[in-house]
Amino acid sequence: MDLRELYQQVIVDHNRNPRNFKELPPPCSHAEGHNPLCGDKVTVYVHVEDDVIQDVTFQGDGCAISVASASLMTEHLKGKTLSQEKDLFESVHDALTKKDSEIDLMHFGKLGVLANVKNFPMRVKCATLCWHTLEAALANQKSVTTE
Amino acid sequence: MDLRELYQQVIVDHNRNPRNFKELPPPCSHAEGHNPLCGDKVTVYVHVEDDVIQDVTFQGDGCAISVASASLMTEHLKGKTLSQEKDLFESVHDALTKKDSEIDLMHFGKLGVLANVKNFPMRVKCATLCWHTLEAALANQKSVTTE
Amino acid sequence: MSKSAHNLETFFDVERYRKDFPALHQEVHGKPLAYLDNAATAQKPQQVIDAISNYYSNHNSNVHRGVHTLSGRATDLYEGSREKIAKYINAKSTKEIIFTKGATEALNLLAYSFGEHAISAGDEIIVSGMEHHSNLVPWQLLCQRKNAILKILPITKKGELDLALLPELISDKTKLISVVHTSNALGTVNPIEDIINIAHTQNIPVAIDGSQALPHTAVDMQALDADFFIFTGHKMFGPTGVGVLYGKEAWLEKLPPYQGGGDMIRTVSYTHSEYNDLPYKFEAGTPNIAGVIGLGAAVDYIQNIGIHNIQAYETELLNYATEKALAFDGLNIIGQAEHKSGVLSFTIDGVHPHDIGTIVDFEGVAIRTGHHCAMPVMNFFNVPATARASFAFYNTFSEVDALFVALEKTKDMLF
Amino acid sequence: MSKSAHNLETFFDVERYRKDFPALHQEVHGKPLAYLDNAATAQKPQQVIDAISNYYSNHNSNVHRGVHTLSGRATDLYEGSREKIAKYINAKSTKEIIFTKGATEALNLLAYSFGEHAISAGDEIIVSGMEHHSNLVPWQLLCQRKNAILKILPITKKGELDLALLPELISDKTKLISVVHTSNALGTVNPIEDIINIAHTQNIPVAIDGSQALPHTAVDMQALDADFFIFTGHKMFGPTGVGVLYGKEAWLEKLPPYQGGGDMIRTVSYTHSEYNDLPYKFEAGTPNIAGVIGLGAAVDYIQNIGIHNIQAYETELLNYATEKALAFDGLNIIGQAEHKSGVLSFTIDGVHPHDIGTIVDFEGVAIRTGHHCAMPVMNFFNVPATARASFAFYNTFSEVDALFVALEKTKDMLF
Ligand SMILES: Cc1ncc(COP(=O)(O)O)c(C=O)c1O
Ligand SMILES: Cc1ncc(COP(=O)(O)O)c(C=O)c1O
Repeated sequence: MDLRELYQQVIVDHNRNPRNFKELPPPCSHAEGHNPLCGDKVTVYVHVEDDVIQDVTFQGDGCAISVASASLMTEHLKGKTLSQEKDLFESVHDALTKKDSEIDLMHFGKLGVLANVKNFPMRVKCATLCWHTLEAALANQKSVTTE
Repeated sequence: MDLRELYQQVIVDHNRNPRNFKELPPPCSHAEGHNPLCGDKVTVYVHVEDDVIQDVTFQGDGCAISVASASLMTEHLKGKTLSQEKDLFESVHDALTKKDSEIDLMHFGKLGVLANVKNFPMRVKCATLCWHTLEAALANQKSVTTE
Repeated sequence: MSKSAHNLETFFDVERYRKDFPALHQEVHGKPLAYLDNAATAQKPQQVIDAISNYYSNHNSNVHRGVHTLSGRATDLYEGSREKIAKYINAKSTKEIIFTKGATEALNLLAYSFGEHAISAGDEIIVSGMEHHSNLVPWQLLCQRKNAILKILPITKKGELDLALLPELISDKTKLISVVHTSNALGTVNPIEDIINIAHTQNIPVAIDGSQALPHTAVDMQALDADFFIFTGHKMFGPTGVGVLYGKEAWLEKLPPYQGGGDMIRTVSYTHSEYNDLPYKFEAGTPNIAGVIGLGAAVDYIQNIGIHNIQAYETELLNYATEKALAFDGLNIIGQAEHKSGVLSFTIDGVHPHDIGTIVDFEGVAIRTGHHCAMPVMNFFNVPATARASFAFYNTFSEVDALFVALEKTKDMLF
Repeated sequence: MSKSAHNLETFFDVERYRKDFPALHQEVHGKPLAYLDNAATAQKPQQVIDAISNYYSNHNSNVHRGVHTLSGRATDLYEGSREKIAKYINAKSTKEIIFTKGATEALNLLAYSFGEHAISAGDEIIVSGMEHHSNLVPWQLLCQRKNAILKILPITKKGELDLALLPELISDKTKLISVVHTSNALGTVNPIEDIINIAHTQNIPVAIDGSQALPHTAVDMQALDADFFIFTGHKMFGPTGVGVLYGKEAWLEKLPPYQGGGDMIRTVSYTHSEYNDLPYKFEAGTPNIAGVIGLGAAVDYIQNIGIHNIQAYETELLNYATEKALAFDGLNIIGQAEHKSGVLSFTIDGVHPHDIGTIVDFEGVAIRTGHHCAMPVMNFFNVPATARASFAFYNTFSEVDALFVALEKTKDMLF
């Protein structure tokens, strides 16, 4: 296994220059995610109208995987419907956490770079944190934790 | 090591027919001894006048070593002075519990049969229980425990 | 003695399994060891010893907290054990398996956390008259602290629970019933299903001390429906220093943590600490990692033999020993319940149990003598102590013979 | 990097000792393992592993309760370990050595028993700003339960205790001061002698969390005069699942027991239980017998090398690592106390510690990244986490080199 599989150029790029890295002011909903094991903290802001994600942004402090994952997530989801988001959440979660998942993340554009995280079990939660946090924001929960 | 060293005929005899196995009524002092590990329980009664042990008896429930030891003790101590008792207590205690004791219990008549108990470390407390209980009775403590 | 091991046949290939237990193959006082003290602690198969050595030699690392390779491997082994054990006792989820230092710690954890959650002055807790001190003293301490009341379900002369009295004992103040599955002092197997049924009709939770059950019988948490179930590793061929508190997830979610420290919290500041998820909320500090891994290996080992085979063979063994005991002059069996497992507790007229212990030891036979941490049981039967032979699947009929030959010597020696 | 391991000399024959540690001799991701996570848990010498296997293979039995040979041998080994440890830390008596599951349990035991004995509403307990959660959360829980007040002795930017503030913190309500000897997050060695002196002039007892001290330095209970001293086996080359609470006999006599169960009581009836003598009053249930015996073997091992040799060599190692760290571009050392031991905690600009951990792991280097169970320390330094290399006497200068080569890769990978 080569470490470049994890730290692909896209990930390094999104970590250094995270997209949509900003707050959205209320009344947009937001939620905080926290992985105390590594200290990752992320806040996801989301603005939904007519069942469409009009805008989604994040802020926080975390490892390259968690920052890049959040950046890629926001980029991908802007303009998607809530039901598309739900499918995507389940695909990502399934692909990264289920041993015999048949989901191929390569079908989801740049998000494909997350596929390899599966080979680094200790880093999976870094990649999924922002997704759980988005779910919480959409459900209007205040915070979420993964470990 | 032969088990007969522990269960010598004198011990078997005193276990089956304990001497001085009775209560002494107040105002004689008495104390209870207890070894919860094996369930041994002994009550020692003692009657002292003019610094001489006029009478000493016991009652209780215990293994052969503890019963025989108590029986032998009472037999030996009747008529002895308190200072003789003190010497004897220390000799017995020393001989049975100190690794490099130089006390030879053979000098104390029948009590000599207790000497071998030392070779059975798990049984030493059975032999010393009645002695500690006597000390307690003389000191007017209510109870004592060995383990 | 009419029967002897030579004319007995069994389906169980005991010699095959004995090979796995290095401690069994030694002499004591020049005689082959007959280890009949299994209720105190069981011997360990090489597979368990190797699991521990292998962990320390190849994977040793702290769990849960690292990103490096060894730490990942240690965590996988540790959590893998939890999965094995959850599956083995058919828990619904690994969240229901809390690792402790042993049954005693598990029961203290439960008494403390349940006590903080549910017990106020005047509340009642019911235990039985045949509890090990570990399922008695923690409740006594709790009741003292909270001014609650400990009620005792009595036992009968045969050594069975007097179940008919249970409904009377229960009141609307009863907050918990905690009873032993198999008594270490008597061998009695209690009708825990019935107790759970009775309690649950009144919405009273039940804790079962299964310490003596796991080495001998299958348990199924979902079928049994106990709210809490406790057992200890070293009696089921696992290492010392590890035990399990099983609890239904809904209960464990409600209970406050017991110990504070590393791993059991999510965030800590000076004003506020947030607790971790199950099962970690109850596992403060570095756990007994090697012990947990060893316990997993013990479960593997038991499963390889098949617990039903173990149980069937042990029934033969205990029946054989009981028959001999009944034929032995002056021997009194303490505990003559209908359903018994693993334990033959007895006294011999005119011989103190402590002497029995020493004398049979000189014949290579290891049995326990004393109160077996069950003083109230001794008081009930009005004996200061008993001698106790207790069996595991690796014991043989010949070892039972050796015990009774050795018991004859107690008479030679003391009469 | 100016210096490298090749031109260094040391008096310490590290290769000789490395041979004893099987886990060190393996490859991780195709690179030789450099195990620099010793503050999380230390590796075990073969001597410790063998002591455990030998116990299980030859002597396994429950302790204290039996009259048979194996039980006597197991008890002798178990109590022999207690004697070794008492001697090693120069306790006055073996009664002062309580075996627990680890430092966390020892601290919880202390918080509970001391709390029941001495803490009422409004009383104050002082801990420091650099405690491991295990020496913080138990006191928080106690203070919540008793409506007592937890006060924090602050730390300075260098990562030292601000000792000048201690007299102000102390009031006539102060019932206990509990501080860490050596910080696992910063490496700071605290002036515990001074703290004990200050506290004792006002008759305040002191507890010291020595978990990170024992692997690196000698401790002497009678010289130090701490009232309580806590450490954990697995960090000092012993097994997991065992730790020690040392307490002055006079204190331990006064404190009520923590857990109830077998061995900790003298007599039990339904109306009244009488507790056992020290140290057994605090050791309920079957202890981690193999763990205690393994810890005794670890103490033997340390004594064979000589703790002063260990300390001298580790000072060289840490100095070497610190020099390299200071020369490393973008690296910030977290914790720059005058007196440090065993730990190099750091961050690298622009690289999250978690990524550092993964990347160096691929170079065979095992370090820890995270909050090290010391979140308040992270908050103080305003970092989410740090990377931490922590050393033992079996580490080499070359392993330090390997760490810094690996750290270079983090930049290649992430920029
Ligand atoms: C029925 C029963 N419960 C609880 C215990 C306590 O187990 P441990 O000593 O391993 O904590 C024992 C064994 O000693 C037991 O036999
Ligand atoms: C300073 C300090 N105190 C206490 C502990 C807790 O030790 P354990 O996890 O072995 O209970 C640790 C280690 O984790 C530590 O570093």
